[in-house]
Amino acid sequence: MIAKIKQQMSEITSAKITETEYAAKGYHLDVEVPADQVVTAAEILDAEKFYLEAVTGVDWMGAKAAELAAKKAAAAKAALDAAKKAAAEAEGEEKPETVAAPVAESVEEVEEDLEEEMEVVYDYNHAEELCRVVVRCRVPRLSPELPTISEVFPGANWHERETHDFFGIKFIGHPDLSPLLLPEDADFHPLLKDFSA
Amino acid sequence: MMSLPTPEDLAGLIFLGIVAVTVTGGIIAVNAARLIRAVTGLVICFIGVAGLYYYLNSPFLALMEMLIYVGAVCVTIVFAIMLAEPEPEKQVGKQNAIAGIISLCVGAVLFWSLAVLGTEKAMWPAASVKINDGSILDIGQSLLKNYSMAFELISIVLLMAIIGALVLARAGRVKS
Amino acid sequence: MSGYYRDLFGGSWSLLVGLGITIKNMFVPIVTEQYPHFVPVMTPRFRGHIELVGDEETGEPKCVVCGMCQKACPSGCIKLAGEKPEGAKKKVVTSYILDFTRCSLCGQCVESCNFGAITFSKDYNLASTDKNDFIFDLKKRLEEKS
Amino acid sequence: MGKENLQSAIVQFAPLDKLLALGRANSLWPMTFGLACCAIEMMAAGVSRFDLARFGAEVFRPSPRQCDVMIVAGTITKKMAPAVETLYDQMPEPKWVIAMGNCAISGGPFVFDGQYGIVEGADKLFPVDVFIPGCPPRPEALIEGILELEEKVTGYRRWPRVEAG
Amino acid sequence: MSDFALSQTKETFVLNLGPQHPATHGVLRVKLEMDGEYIVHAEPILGYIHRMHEKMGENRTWAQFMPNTARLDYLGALSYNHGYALAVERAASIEVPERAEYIRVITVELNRIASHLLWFGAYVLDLGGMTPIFYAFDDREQILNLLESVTGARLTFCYFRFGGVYNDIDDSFIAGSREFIKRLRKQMPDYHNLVTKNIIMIKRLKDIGPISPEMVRKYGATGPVMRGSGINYDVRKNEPYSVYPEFDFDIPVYDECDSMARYMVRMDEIEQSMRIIEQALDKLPEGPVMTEKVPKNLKPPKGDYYSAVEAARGVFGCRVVSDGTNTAYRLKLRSPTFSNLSLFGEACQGMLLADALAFMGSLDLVIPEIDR
Amino acid sequence: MIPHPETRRVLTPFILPTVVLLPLLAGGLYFVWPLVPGGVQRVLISLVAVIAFAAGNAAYLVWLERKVCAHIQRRIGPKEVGPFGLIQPVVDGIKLMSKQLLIPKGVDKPLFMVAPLLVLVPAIMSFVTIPFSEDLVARNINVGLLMIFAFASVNVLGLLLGGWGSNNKYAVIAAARAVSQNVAYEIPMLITVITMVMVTHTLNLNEIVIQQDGSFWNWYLFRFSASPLMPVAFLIFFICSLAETNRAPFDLGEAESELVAGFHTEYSGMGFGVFFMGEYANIVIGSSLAVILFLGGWQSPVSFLADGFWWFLLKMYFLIFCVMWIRWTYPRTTLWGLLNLSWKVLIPLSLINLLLTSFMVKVWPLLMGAS
Amino acid sequence: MNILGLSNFLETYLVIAALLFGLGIYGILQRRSLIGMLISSELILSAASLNFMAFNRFLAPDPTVGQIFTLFIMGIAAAEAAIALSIIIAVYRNYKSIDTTDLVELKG
Repeated sequence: MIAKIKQQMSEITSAKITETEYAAKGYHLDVEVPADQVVTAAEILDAEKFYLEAVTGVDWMGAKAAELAAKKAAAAKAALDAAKKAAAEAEGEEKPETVAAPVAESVEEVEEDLEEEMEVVYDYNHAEELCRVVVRCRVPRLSPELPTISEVFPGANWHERETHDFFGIKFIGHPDLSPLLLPEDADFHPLLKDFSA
Repeated sequence: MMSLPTPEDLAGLIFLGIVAVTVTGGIIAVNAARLIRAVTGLVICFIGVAGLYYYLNSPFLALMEMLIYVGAVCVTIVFAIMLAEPEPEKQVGKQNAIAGIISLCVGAVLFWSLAVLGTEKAMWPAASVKINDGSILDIGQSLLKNYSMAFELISIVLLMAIIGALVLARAGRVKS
Repeated sequence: MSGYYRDLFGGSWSLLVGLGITIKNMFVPIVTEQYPHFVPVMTPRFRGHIELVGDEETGEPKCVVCGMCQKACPSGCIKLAGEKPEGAKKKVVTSYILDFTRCSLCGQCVESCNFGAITFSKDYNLASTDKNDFIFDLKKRLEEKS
Repeated sequence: MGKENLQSAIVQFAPLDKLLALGRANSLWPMTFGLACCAIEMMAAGVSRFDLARFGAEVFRPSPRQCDVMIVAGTITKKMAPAVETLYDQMPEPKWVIAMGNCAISGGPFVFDGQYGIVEGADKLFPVDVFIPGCPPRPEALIEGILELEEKVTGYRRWPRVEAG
Repeated sequence: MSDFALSQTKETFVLNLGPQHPATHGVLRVKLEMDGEYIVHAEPILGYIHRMHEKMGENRTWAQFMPNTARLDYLGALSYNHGYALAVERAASIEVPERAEYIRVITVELNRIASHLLWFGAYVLDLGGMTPIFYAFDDREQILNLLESVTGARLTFCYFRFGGVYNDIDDSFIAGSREFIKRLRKQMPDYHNLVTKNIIMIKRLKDIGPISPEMVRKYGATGPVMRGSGINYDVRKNEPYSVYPEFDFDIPVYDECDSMARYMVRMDEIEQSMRIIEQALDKLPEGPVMTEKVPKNLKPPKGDYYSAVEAARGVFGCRVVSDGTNTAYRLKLRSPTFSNLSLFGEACQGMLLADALAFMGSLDLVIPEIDR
Repeated sequence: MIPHPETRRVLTPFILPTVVLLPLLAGGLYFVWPLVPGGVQRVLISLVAVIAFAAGNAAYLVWLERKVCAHIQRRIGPKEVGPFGLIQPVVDGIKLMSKQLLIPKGVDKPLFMVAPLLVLVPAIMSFVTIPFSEDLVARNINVGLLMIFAFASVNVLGLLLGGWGSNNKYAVIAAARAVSQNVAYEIPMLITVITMVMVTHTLNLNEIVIQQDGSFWNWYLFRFSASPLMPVAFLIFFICSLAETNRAPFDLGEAESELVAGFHTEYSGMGFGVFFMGEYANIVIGSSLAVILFLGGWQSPVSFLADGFWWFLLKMYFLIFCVMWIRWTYPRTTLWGLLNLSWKVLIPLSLINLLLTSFMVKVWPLLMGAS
Repeated sequence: MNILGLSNFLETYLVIAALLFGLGIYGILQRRSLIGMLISSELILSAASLNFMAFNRFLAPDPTVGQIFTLFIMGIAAAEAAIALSIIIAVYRNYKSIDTTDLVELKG
C-alpha cells in the first residue's frame, strides 16, 4: 500500500515524498505538495479508500515577525500594567506567562524564503491496512490560500472551517467559512503566533 | 334574619350564569381579532349551550354537545388555525361595522319572528312528560325505529365527510 | 404478516420482562449513602486541595520555599514567599497562599516537591457563599491545626 | 442577594415568611443544565448513590421557567455567556445560582494570560449564591452546596455539619 | 423514511435545539429547519464550550498540559491521557515499563466501561427511559471507586505520566476489579432484558439513522460509529499500541449501519473490555511503574509526531510539533466526535425530530471534546 | 408519632391562631349549617369533598411517584422533609404558589392563563360521578360514563391552547403531538367503552358496579360469557387511558429530551402546578374508570368479605401503581410507533371485540333460545 | 316575573337562540377569514339546535324528537367542520391566505 501511494503521489508535480519510520514518527508517508495540488492528492487517497482523520495548520512564523509581535505584545502588556497600576489594584494574580513564540531557534534551519509560511497538514489513514499518510502544504503567511478538499471529503468541511478559525487560512471554494468554534462575530485567529487577546 | 337561597333559587342563579357564559362566548367568537381567541369564545359558548341543554332536561345532549363540539369540532378548528397560521385580521372598517350591527339586528329579528310564528301558528299539543333522568333509552328507541333512515343517512354523510376531508387535505402533499 | 405477530407477542413479552426487572429492583437493598448523616471516608490517595506538612517535632512547615510547586502548577494557583531568618540554614515560608478556585487537582505540585512539604487534604465537601473562602492561607491552616 | 426582596407584599407577618422560606428551601428544583465535566458529577449526585431526591431537589426541570436554582456546572465560554444570561433571566423569582466547580467560580484551570474564550467566573454575569470548588467537586460537595443554599434561604442549618477527614 | 416528501409549498420553520437542551448532552446547538416534525436541514453549531486547549498546549510545558487532556473528554479521560502521553513519549523516545503499560490498559479499559455505561444510561434517558441510567450509574460508581483509589480523582483523572503512571496499583484494586467484573457480568443480562430486547427500544433504534460505510469513510467517523457500519477498524487491533497485542479480544462489528448497530457495538465493547481487564490482571508483571530516565524539564527533539489511540468514542489522535523547547510548538488534538458529529447534518435530513435525537444520541457526543 | 422537629418548628407560630380561630369557625358553621337547605348542603359537601380528594390525590400521588421511582432505582427518594418525606408535597405546593408567575413576552395572555384551568377543572368535575361505594358518590348521574368522556375531551383543548398560547415552538409541537395522540386513542377507547355499554346496558357507573356483585369472577374482567376477549378489552382500555393521560411510554407531549418540557415549557409557578395536578387527577380518573368498568368497583373480590370504598381505593391505587411502574420501566415511543399501535393493533382488536360482544349479547341468546 | 325562574320559560331560550343566530350572521358578514366564518356558522347551527331543544322541552308531544334533530345537527356540524377545514387548508396551500379579500382572483 505504501509503495502504491508513493508511486501515485510521485506523479504530482513537485511533490516531496519521504518515507518515514512509523515507530518514531507515527506515520508512514510524508508528502509535501504545492497548494494547487492538494485536491489531486486527496483524490488519489480517496480512490484508495483512505479516510481523512484531521486537517490542521501550523504557523511557521519567521523571526522578524516574531520580533515585531513580541514588541507589540510587550507594548500592550506595558500599557495594561500601567492601566492596572493606575486603577490602584492589588498585584495581578496571574503569573505572566510568555506569549511570544519561542520560534527563532527552530526556524533558523528553514531556508530564508520559507520563513513566513503557514503549513496545512492533512492526516489520512486507511481503515483496512495500516498506512498513515501525511500531506503537507505550505502557503505564504500573508496570503494563506489554498483550494478546499471538502468536495472530495465532505468531512473536511468542518476541519477546514476550524483551521480557518484558528489560523485564518482561506480555503477557496469552501461552502461556508464562518467561525465554527469561535463566536459568530470573531475576527481573530487565536493560534497565530502573534496573536494576543 | 336573612333567608338563605333555596335549591331552586340556586338553580336559577346558575342558569343566569350559564346564559351570560353563552352570550359572552358568542360575542368573543365573532369579535375577537385573533382567531385562536375566537375559537376559545366558541368553546365557552358551547359550554354554555351545553348548560342550557341540561336545563332543557337533556343531560345526554349536553354531554354530546361537549364531546362533539368542544372535543372534536373546536379541536379541529384550532388545528386548522395552527396549520394555516393566519395573521390577525385587518381592522374592520367603520362602515362594515355598522353594516354588521344592522345585520345582527335583522338576523335576530328574523329568527325571532320565525320562532314566534312557529310557536303561535302551529298547533302543538301540550308538552309531554318531562324526562330528567337523562335516560337515553327513549332517544335510542326512536333513533333506531322512527328515524332510522335519517340515522343511516347521517352515517353516510359522515363517511363521505371523512373521505372528502382526507382527499382534500392530501391533495396538497405531493411526493417529490 | 408473521413479523406483525412476532412484534405483537414477542414485544408484549419483552415488555413484561422489563416490568419484571424493575419490580425485582424494588426489593434490592437501597444503595444510597445518606451524606450528611453518613460520613464517607476518602481513599488515602484522594486529592483535595493541598496542605502544608508540618515537621513532626516542631510543627513548623517543612517547606523551604524552593518554588518548585509554583513552577509546576499549570494554572498558577500557588503564591509563596519566604525569608531566610538569620542563622538559619534554610529558608522559612512566610506565606503560602493557594487559590483553590484555579486548581485543577492534577497533583503536579505535590509530585514536584522534593521535601515532602505539601500533601493533599481530604476536604471533599467544600461549599460556601463566598468565593474568597477558597483562597487558602496554608500556613495559617497549618498553625490552626497544630 | 435576591433573598431580601422576594417577600411578597401581601403577607407580611413573620411565621408565614418562615413557612415560605422553608417551602422554598426544601423544594429546590435545579435546572437540567450541564456545561462540562461538572455536569457529570451533578448527574452523579442525582443518582442512586448520593440521591439528591432526599432533599426534594431531584426534580431536574429542563425548562428554566420551572426551576428555582441554576447549577452552573462547567466552564462558561464567551460564546455561551449570552445564552446563560438568557436562561438566568428566564427563571422566575425567587431564584438562586450555584457555581459548581472551579470553572464556574473563576474560570478555573482555563485561565491563562491571553485567553480569548472563557468568562472568568459565573459571578461576572449574575449574582451567585453558593460556590462549590473542586475540579470537579465530589457529589457530596454538591449536596453540601444545596444544604448551604438552604441555610442561606432559611437562615439556619438543619443538618449536622460534616467535618472532612 | 423513504416515503418522506417535501410539501410543495415548503412551509418550514427553524427550531433551535440548544445550546441548553436536554438531548444535546451539554452545550451543542443544532439549528434545525423543520417541516412539521420532519427535519429538512440540520446544522450543528459548535463552540459553546471551546476551552482553548490547543492554545493552552502552546503555553504550558509538556507535563503541565496533562490535566487538560482529562478535561477534553471527561467520560473517558484516561484514554486521552494515554493518547497524549504516547505522543509525547514517541517524540521524546521514552520507554515505558511493562507494568506501567499493563496498569494503563487496565485503567483505560475500566474507564471505557464507565464511559459506555454512562452513555448507555444517558442514551436510554434520551429515549425517555428513566430507570436504566440509575442502574448504569450504580455500576459506574463501582468503577469510579476503583479508579479513585488509585488516581485520587473520580472523573478528571490525571494519572499517566511520561514514562509510566503516577502511582502503583495495589491488591485491593486488583481484587476490586475482579469483583466488579463479576458484578457487571451479572448485570449485563438485566440490561439486555430491560433495554436491548425491549420492543419499544427496538422500534426506535432499528433502521434509524443509517450511515453507509462510504459515508463513514468520507466524513472520517471512527469508533463505534464506524464499527456499527460494518467497518472492522479499531486502533487497538489495526495499529497496536501499548500492550494490546498481548491480549485476546474481539472487535465487535455490526453491518446494519443503524442506531441499533452502534448501540450493540458499545454493549459488546463492554464485554470485550472486561475480557481485556481480566487478562491484564492475570498477566500483570512485577516491576517499576515509572522509568527513571525522564528529565524533569522535558525537551523533545524538533519535528512532528503523531499518535492515535482508540478512545471510547473513536480515534483520538494527537499531533505534537516540537521545536525543541519545553513547550509544544503546536498541539493538534484530533477528537473523534468532531468528525462523528460532522456527518449528522447530512444524515438526519428527512428524519423525524424524535428519530434524529435517537440518532444523535447513538453518536455518543461529548461536547467539550468536539469544541476543545 | 412525635412530629418531626422541622414540622414542630414551623407550626409553632400557627398554634395560637388555630386554637382561637378554628372553634370560632366551627361554631359559626354549626349555627349556619342547619339553615342551609338539604339539597344545597349535599352539593356543598360533595363539592368540597371532591376538590379535596382531587387535590390531595394530586399532591400525594406526586410523592408516591417519587417514592416508587426511587425504590425502583435503588434509592430512597424524598426523605428529609417530614417523616418519610411526607411533607414534601406540601412544601412543593408552598413553593410553587409563592413562585413568580412569569408571563413571557409574546404569549397570548388570556389563553395562557385559561389553559391550565381547562385541564384541571374538567378533571375535577369528572370526580363528581365516580362512585367510591354505593352511597359514596357526589352525584349519581345516569350518563356518568359519557360525562367523563365529555370532560376528558375538554382536557385536550386545554393542552392545545396552552401549547399554542405559549408562543414557543416546542410547546406548539408538543401540543400538536398530544392532541393527535389523544384523538387517535379516543377511538379504541370509545369502542371499548361502547362494548362495555352493550354488555351493561347502562351508562350509569353505579349500576355497572352493582352488576358485578359477588366474587371476582363476576367482574367484567372475567365475564367471558359477555365476550371472550374481556381481558383484552381491559388491556386496551388501560393502554388507552395511559395514552389519554399522556403518561409514559406515551408522554410525547412532554418529552423532556426532545421538547424541553412540552406544552408547559413556558409555564412557571402555579401555572405549571395546575397542569401537573390536572395530569394526576386524570390518572386517578382513568384508573377509577378501569376499576369501575372491569374490576368491580367497590365490590370485594370474594363474597365473604365486606364490600366498601376501601376495595375501590385499593384497586384504584394498585392500577395507579402500575401506571407508575410502567412509566419508570419503558422508554418513550415515537409518534409513529404510537399511531401504529393504535391503528394496527388496538383499533382492530377493539373492533373484533365489539363484533364478538354484539354477537354474544344479541345473536347468541337467540340461537340458544331457538335450539 | 321572578328572574330566577327564567329557566322555565320557552321565551328565554328563544331569545338566547335569536341572539346567537344574530351574532352568527354578524360574524359571517364581518369576518374576513374563512375560519372566522366557519366559527360564525357554528354559532348559527347551535342557535338552531337550541331552538329544537327548547321546543322539544316545552311543546313537542314526543320528548325525543327535538333531541334527535339536535343530534343530527351535531353530526352534520362535525362533518361540515371537517370538510370546511380541509377546504380551508387546501385554499391556504394555494393562496397562502385564508382572507376572503385575498381570494378574489380565481385564476388558480
